[in-house]
Amino acid sequence: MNAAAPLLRVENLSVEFRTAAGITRAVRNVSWSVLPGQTLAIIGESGSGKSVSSSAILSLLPMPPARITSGRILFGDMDLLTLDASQRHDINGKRISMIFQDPLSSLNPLRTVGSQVVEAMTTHEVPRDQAQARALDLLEQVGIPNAALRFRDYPHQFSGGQRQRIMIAIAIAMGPDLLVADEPTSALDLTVQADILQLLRDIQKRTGMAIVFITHDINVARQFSSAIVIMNKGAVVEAGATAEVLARPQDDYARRLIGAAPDPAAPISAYRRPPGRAPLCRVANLSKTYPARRDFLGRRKGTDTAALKNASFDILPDEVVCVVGESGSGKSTLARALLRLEAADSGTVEMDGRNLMALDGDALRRVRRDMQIVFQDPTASLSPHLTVEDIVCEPWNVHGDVVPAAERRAAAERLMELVGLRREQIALHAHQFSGGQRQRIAIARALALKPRLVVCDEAVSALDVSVRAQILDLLTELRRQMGLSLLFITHDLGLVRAFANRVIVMRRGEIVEEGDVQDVFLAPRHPYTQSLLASLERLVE
Amino acid sequence: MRMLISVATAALGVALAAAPALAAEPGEVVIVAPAGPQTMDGCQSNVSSTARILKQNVLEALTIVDPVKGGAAPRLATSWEQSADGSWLFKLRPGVMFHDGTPLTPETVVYSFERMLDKALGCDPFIFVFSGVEVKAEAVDAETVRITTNPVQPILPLMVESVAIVPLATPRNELTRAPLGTGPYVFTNWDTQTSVTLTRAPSYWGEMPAVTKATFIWRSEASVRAAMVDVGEADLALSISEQDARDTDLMYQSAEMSRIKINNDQPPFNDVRVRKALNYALDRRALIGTLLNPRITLANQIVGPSVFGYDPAIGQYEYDPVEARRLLDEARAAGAPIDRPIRMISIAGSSTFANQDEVIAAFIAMWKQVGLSVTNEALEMGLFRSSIRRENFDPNRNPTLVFSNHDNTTGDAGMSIFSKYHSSNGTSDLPDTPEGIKAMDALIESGMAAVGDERRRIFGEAMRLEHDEIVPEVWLYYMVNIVRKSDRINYEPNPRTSQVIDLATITLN
Amino acid sequence: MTETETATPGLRQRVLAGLAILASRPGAALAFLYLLAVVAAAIAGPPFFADSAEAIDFKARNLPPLSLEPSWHYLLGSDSIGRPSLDRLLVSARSTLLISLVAVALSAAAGVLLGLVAGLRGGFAAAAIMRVCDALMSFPTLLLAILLLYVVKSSVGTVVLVLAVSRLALFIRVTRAETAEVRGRVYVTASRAIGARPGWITRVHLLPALVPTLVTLFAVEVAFTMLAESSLSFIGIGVQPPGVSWGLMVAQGRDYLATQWWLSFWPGLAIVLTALSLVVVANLMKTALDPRQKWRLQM
Amino acid sequence: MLKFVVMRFLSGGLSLAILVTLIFFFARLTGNPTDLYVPMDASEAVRAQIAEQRGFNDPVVVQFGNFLADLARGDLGQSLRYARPAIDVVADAMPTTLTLAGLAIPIATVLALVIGSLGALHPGGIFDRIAGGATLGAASLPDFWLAIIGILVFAVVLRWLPTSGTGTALHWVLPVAVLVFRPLGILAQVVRTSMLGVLSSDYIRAAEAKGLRWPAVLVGHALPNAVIPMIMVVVYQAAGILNGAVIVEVVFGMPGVGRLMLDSIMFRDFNLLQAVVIVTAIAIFIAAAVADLLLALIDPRLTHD
Repeated sequence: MNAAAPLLRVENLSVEFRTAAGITRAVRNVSWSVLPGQTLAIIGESGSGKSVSSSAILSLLPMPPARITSGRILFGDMDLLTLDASQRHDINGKRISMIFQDPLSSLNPLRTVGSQVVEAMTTHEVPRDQAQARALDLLEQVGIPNAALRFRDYPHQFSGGQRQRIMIAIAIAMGPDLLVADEPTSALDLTVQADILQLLRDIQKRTGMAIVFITHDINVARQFSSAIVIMNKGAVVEAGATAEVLARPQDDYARRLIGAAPDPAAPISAYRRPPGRAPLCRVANLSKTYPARRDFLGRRKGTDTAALKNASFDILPDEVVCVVGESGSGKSTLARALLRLEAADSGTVEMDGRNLMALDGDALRRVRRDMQIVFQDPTASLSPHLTVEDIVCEPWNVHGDVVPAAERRAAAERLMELVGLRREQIALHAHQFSGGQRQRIAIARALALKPRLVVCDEAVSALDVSVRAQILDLLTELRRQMGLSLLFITHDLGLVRAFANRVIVMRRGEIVEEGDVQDVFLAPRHPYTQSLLASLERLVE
Repeated sequence: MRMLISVATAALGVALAAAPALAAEPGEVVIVAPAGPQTMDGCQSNVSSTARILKQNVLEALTIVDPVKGGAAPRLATSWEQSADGSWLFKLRPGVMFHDGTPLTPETVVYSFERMLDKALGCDPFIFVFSGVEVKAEAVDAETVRITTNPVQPILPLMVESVAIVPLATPRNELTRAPLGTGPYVFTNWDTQTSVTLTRAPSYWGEMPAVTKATFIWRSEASVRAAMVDVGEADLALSISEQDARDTDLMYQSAEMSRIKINNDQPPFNDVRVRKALNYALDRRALIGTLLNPRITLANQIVGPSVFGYDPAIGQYEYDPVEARRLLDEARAAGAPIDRPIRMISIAGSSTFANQDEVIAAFIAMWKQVGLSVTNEALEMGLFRSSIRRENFDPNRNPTLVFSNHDNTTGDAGMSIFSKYHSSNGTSDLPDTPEGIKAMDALIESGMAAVGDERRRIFGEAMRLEHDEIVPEVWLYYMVNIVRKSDRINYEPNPRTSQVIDLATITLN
Repeated sequence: MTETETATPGLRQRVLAGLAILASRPGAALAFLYLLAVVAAAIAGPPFFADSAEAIDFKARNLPPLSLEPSWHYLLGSDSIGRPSLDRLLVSARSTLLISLVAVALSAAAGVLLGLVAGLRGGFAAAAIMRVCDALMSFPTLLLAILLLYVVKSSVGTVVLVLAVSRLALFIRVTRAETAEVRGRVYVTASRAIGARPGWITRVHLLPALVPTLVTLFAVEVAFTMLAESSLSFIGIGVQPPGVSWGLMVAQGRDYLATQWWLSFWPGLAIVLTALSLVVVANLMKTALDPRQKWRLQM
Repeated sequence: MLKFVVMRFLSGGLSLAILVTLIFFFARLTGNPTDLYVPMDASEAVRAQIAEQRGFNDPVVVQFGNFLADLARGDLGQSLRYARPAIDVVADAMPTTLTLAGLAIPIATVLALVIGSLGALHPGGIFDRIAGGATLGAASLPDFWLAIIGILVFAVVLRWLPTSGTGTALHWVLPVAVLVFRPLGILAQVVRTSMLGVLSSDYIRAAEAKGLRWPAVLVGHALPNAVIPMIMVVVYQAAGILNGAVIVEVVFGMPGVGRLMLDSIMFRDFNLLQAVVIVTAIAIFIAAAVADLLLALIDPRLTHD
């Protein structure tokens, strides 16, 4: 710890959320501080309260239901919790600013990005013409190409990474002493993540502002911060210098959390595809184009988007095939086209030699039993109106001949146990489970028909690190028991390393590289694969 | 979008700019009526919303109906006589000028008759008064007009009251929206749907009226009309409802009578005893002073006392439930199906009485007392009008009563008797037997051809027969109307106030 | 969590739980009680009060409210032929409720069906339904009323049909919009991946998602239908005497507003309270029907 | 933008065609209007004469053909009752209706924005409960009741306002006030709901984090987003008034299209009815198109690909 006076001190902060459901103590007696120019990482899983204390700094907690029950937040000698509206106006955006996780929803969709940057300054009495000039300058600084031309564009016309850059431009507009970054890269692609972190680092070097960096990603914290605070269930469980804490965690939870983080040095699966085996599923020349919109005269506006171009690959029985790629690379389109949830333009998908694209009606329904899907967001993929029993039994209710009606409940209870849930929980609704448990339910539903291929579309991306590891373990275990093939779609390269047998790398709708995992990771042939792996290394160092 | 905004602003501007002064100058009056005019032509002389503005004020006819005694009185014609061939000679008033500066001549009278009685134009005088009559008007000399009719019309002087005399400048084949006449008031402005303004004609042939300018406006809610006089927005409000009336309001016996037609197409209404019982069962007097205006009187014939032909000698079916039950028992014994559910139809949303719903409920309750079960069914006007035509009677329908009213606008009972009791009319109520129908038709036709005391006697006889023997209806009341006036003016309403507001009879305080 | 807790609660427990919910919400409880009273009046009103409501008594004319003479029937006053307002109010509760309930039920049934077709099918059927929907929006209710008078020949049936048709477009639009939204949800895709047929998806996934919205809409529409019915009576094509309804009573009482204000005040108040109560209870129902929100009620 | 306009025109034109056809045939199903144009006392000869002359006896298909032929020439026919071109009669009535809608709807919208937003700022608070109950209660009042009571109180007892009619600006106060209540109650609910959603969104937190003062957050960021779901509801309400605020027109003696429509139906003045329906449908269609354009202007996501 440095001897300099802290820029900001959070002391004994407690926050409750009072809802009709009762009182949730979101933050309990939390204390931490950040020095001028320092980067502090606050680490924790969802529900740990890591965002609550930082929101309180800028008075962004929704009150009610939130209520601060104790503590102070000292900024210099000012208690930020006691400010009136005009004092608050002098702090927010000017001395302390903030960027958020989701850069799309943090920008007002109805206003040009330029006006939103300018506004951050005019509200602090910067004359409009000066503000405009500086806004342009800022946008260039954060790396928006053609900033002058794009000044009047709207948020939806920018990519995710660019939006976060705009948010950063807004945040640094008034040259704040402290930037609170709430999971600023979690929603972004790997390569973009690395760029944004680099940008923040550069700005910090130039301006000397302190950063409070809230994240769930231990690797990011490791390389980005000098001090770290680990939170669990609303309390600080461990704090100190980053290297120190990560190397020798004292607290049990902290140890577990750090242990669950993907290990960049984990051994790569030594899988070699056995030659000559008949594939379970053969995808050939699968293509899907989203046509450009047409204006009223039928003229095309913009170009057609080829979401999937001539994708061809095989999945052997009992194999884990991972599809990696960034957002927009066509990996989800591949999953949907393969399952005929969306009509492909051309190409074939053969399951056991039967072409899915030529099937219809009952024949198609029969084949569907063999191929199931687990979606990314378990909250969205489970109907809120049904009990877990109804959800798990839905496949049997649709395909009446699989399990006799009288035995469905018992069979569902067995499935619950198989995915690690208790059988009596079957009467509950999905919202009564945690995120990880919900994904287990979704997996149970996918397994109900004893499929031979399960497509996992970013099935663990939305989950906390420790939960993610559990779900992957579950999938590995189930695969062993049931002899499943998995088509595992993910943007997380680190995960693929330990889990996959085969890797397919996609970019702009095309498969750029395919091979056994060790070949792809150790000897990438395509430049894109190489750059992906390089980003991964930049992030974990 | 800009267009819409500009339209809206323009509309707003027009609406706000056109602000007639409400606080009237001395000599100006504002009259509020229940409904506004759709047209502004003497052609529509029977549409009260138009006629009450124009008749006698802007437009005058050769004669005028004496509002109290009935019968014809001189207006643009100073005198008239019938020739031996049945045609009539009308002497025109000298020195009368139209509002456009042209003089009243026999030619203008001929023109007016031709225009008003043109089939293609379908004017009210043609439809209401001269239907089935061939009319020919011709100039005899500079101040005399001969009007020949086929068949001969003994009451022609009364009938010509409906034909407004207009100058040659009035368009021949279409309705005008800027009427010209000879009356004491000049039509000045029709602010499409909000008001009509008349101003005093400086060169009127007769006595100069006191009111210099009259504005007619219209509101359909009676309570609003009443309130407008109270707050000084109007000087005269027509048709004030019973509940809003107070002692200072003016009441007058109108020419209207209310009745319930008994359609005798279905038993038991083909039994005259049942029809009489319907009359005896109603305690009409009990409603007077409670539900109905205290000055309302019992009706016993199709026209009221102010109409030529009214017979004061006809009796009343006084309330007698015992007699009603006796008649019904007799009828039942003779096989009449007294227990059949009876349907009464009325016009939805119209109110012959201020509280018509309650009056009907009271009648139904009284019939129930003697064992008749009647339900009321309010029909939309178009449906009502087609339902009451004999040709549309459904052979399987329930015995039917028709709640209705009748207004004699001519001052002569002939029009009423012919349309209500003669078999040539599709809605008339007829005697039970073909012989009875033939006899009644003959009686009516002889009355229509007669004049003077003979005419009065025959009409009286017809109405007495209807009342005492045929009993085709339940006679209810001669109606009373209420108007409210401000303290600024003096006005005595008369039986024709509903149809005509004679501005000349208004004086100012 | 034990077996007993997860077992489906019996009717008794459900009723008790419901009462507990209401007990903690005085506003909702009042609304609920009021609606219960209206329903009770609709059931018991006509058999018990039909005669007294129509009894003409000239001695008891125009009594103001709070008259206990000649009897408690006159608590809310009487009209110009001595019919007690209270009894008339109770008796007309049935027809008022029936008219608006049946009208909105018809409208909802047809609207939801068409909306589902438009939302699920897309293409020509959807386009046709939506264009007719637009046309309905500008179709004069009055013309419909008069037209139906020719076809149906009964004023109550006509009123019901007119009201039903006039609200149809709204139900179609809401259902279609919701359907299109729910159809894109991931759990519906999941169901398709299982191989579920459209009928199954509609029944198991679409309808439960639609119900909370539709329940609220239904309640609000019932309230507004009562008002619309009263407006129809005002212009003379609504319920006609001897039929009764609150709307008709308000319309009939309009001529007496300056003198016997209570004639239209009480039925007007009854309509306003019904509308408010329906909205309050509908909001409660909406919460109760959504498993994710239900816990809010169990506090 | 142009695409919007053209698509609106095509679908609007289609709806209009459906509507006019429906109206034409439905209107003629309501019976032969002859009875309404001759007195009940008229002789049979006169009845026949009038029916023939007004074309009531032609087969409906022939009438429809004539109607379409006239329509193609831009002629909507003569009004039977007013004995002048139907379109002129409608044109006379349109300003009143447009003014009523043009005043009532913006007022209701602004009030709803204020009340709904204030309610959403403190959901469940005193203001939210009272304002919510009051607007809903006011919206549940029968409008003719409100109108007559308004006249009795403000014109007769207090004498602040004229009873009825048109003329000065004061004449418009009561009718517009009566027309405001229903849309207000509905719109306030819509605004409250959407405002609640908007206020919990990230860009509002981001705006606060920038240091924007509350009024700026509310006006610059929350309101425009909260307005979007409200616009179509506004059009629905405006359509209601354009289609005829019959009650207000009748009670206050305002010569608008609502009364015209009522009368034209009551008196089977078919040409007038068709003209009224066509003109109001076009007005509603324009209102809906304007709303779409407005939406496209507010929300850039709709116009950029």
